[in-house]
Amino acid sequence: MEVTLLIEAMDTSFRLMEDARSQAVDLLNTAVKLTSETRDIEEKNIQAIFTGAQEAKSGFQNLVVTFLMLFAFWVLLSGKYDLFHLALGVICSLLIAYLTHDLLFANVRVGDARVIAYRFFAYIPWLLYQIITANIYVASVVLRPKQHVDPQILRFKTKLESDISWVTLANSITLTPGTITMDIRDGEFIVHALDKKVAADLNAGEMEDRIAHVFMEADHIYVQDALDVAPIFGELKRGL
Amino acid sequence: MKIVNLLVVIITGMVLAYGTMDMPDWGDPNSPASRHVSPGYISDAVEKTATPNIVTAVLADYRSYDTLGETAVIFSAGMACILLLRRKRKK
Amino acid sequence: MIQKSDDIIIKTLARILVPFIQIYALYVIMHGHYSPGGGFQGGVILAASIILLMITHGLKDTQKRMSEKTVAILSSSGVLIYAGIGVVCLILAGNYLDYSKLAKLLHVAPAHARSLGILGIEIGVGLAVMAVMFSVFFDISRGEVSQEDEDE
Amino acid sequence: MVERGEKELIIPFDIILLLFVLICAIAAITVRDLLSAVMILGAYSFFMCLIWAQMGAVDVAFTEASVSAGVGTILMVAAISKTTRRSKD
Repeated sequence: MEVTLLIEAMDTSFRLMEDARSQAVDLLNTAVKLTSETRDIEEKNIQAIFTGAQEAKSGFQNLVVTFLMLFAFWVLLSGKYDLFHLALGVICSLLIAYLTHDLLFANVRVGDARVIAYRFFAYIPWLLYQIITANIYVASVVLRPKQHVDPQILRFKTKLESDISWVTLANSITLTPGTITMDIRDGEFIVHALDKKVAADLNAGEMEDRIAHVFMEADHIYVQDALDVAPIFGELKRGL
Repeated sequence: MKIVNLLVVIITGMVLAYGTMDMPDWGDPNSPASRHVSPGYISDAVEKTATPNIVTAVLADYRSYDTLGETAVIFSAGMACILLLRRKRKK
Repeated sequence: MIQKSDDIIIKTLARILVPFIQIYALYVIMHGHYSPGGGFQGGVILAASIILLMITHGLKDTQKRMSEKTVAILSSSGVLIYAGIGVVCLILAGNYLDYSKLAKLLHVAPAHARSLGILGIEIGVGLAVMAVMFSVFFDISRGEVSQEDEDE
Repeated sequence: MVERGEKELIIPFDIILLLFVLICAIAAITVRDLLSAVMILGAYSFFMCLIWAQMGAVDVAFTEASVSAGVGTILMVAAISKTTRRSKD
């Protein structure tokens, strides 16, 4: 009698557990669906910010900006301000802008071009100061009677993301005496440094931070950084 | 054989160097080449062609037949390259 | 076959520099009157900029801007502009390539007409030289049909 | 009219340039590697261009720099990439 009761109780408890399990699986399923949906929406939103900004730029506006830059360059070169030469400049700049407007701004990221230009010009004096101090240091290393040259090759993964900031960083490293960028492979810089102090300065990463600031890369949240929850739920579901 | 080649080259070079002795001095205004038409170009070109760069005026205006020939030579060189080197694409 | 470069520094810098090289080349062509330069040099610089684009960005990206057909048309139209200006002078009762006769057509003083005529033939020479230099490079570097092109 | 003696040759500078031109010319025909020969020829063109500019023929210097040192070198490099890099003799 008691045994049958026990068995019934066990059966019901098992059934309850089964129900709970199926309910949990359903819940997790909906959770997975919801998170993946929200993630899709979020991705789409961010994508829309990117592509929207790019598309708006890539069309007419891009052409106009290229035209203005080229025309300013033309006036700088020409130095003649009569109507005939200015008209020639307009025609030539329009032609070149039409041919190459997708080159100059191929990978524009989200960001205000004016802010980038302003920050870039603010970056140049700092770079010049760095070049001068590095020059003095390298000269002192070379002229010291006992040689302290200890060349080494550094590899580091950069946090910068667009090609233009990679190139700026690489050229800034090369311009600073004592360090030379040898290669960039998938965001990994290979740099030759003259000795340990120079390498330590480079590893401190101030230049990288400043370039990230110039190209407004630290100011944004990217798709890769958003926490991806759906796989965790998936794992949980498989565990049940 | 190599010595003969060297001798020939040296003798030719010496003859050429001897030939340059009779050339007028560099920038000599009284040399025959700069007395025939050059003064006319220098005095007239800016006024008559409204072109401050006399070299361009001579090249593209007074001697424009030469430049036309030059362009034709370049054009025919390009056409020869196209005819010899370009192959049709297989469809 | 000239292959395109994989180096991101070269690629990015070429992308940024090419428009400025081209506007400089046009400046050299247009200001042959006042400063050293002219159609020949400007055309060569223009061709060099397109060659730079080709060796950094590859054949397809260049052909979108300047295909073989365009190059052939440009090279012959450059010579046509040059010879055509001469013929126009001939029609206006002058000697062949006597630009001062263009004054009637353009309503300017004869001296100024000669200046404009020089500008016209500089443009012709520049076009022809640019197209020919690029097409010669194009044909030398890509004589055979490569696999990649056959797939198109 | 250009007065005699107004613009003299700068003798030491000229001699240095001519020396470099000579070195480049000899190196270009001696070297076995054709790519190096082309590069040395480009350097030769640039020294010639400096000589033209120093003599006052800026137009010729510009032509030399753009045509010979620029596109000429490019065309020869393209031709080498299609043929062979080693000279046979």
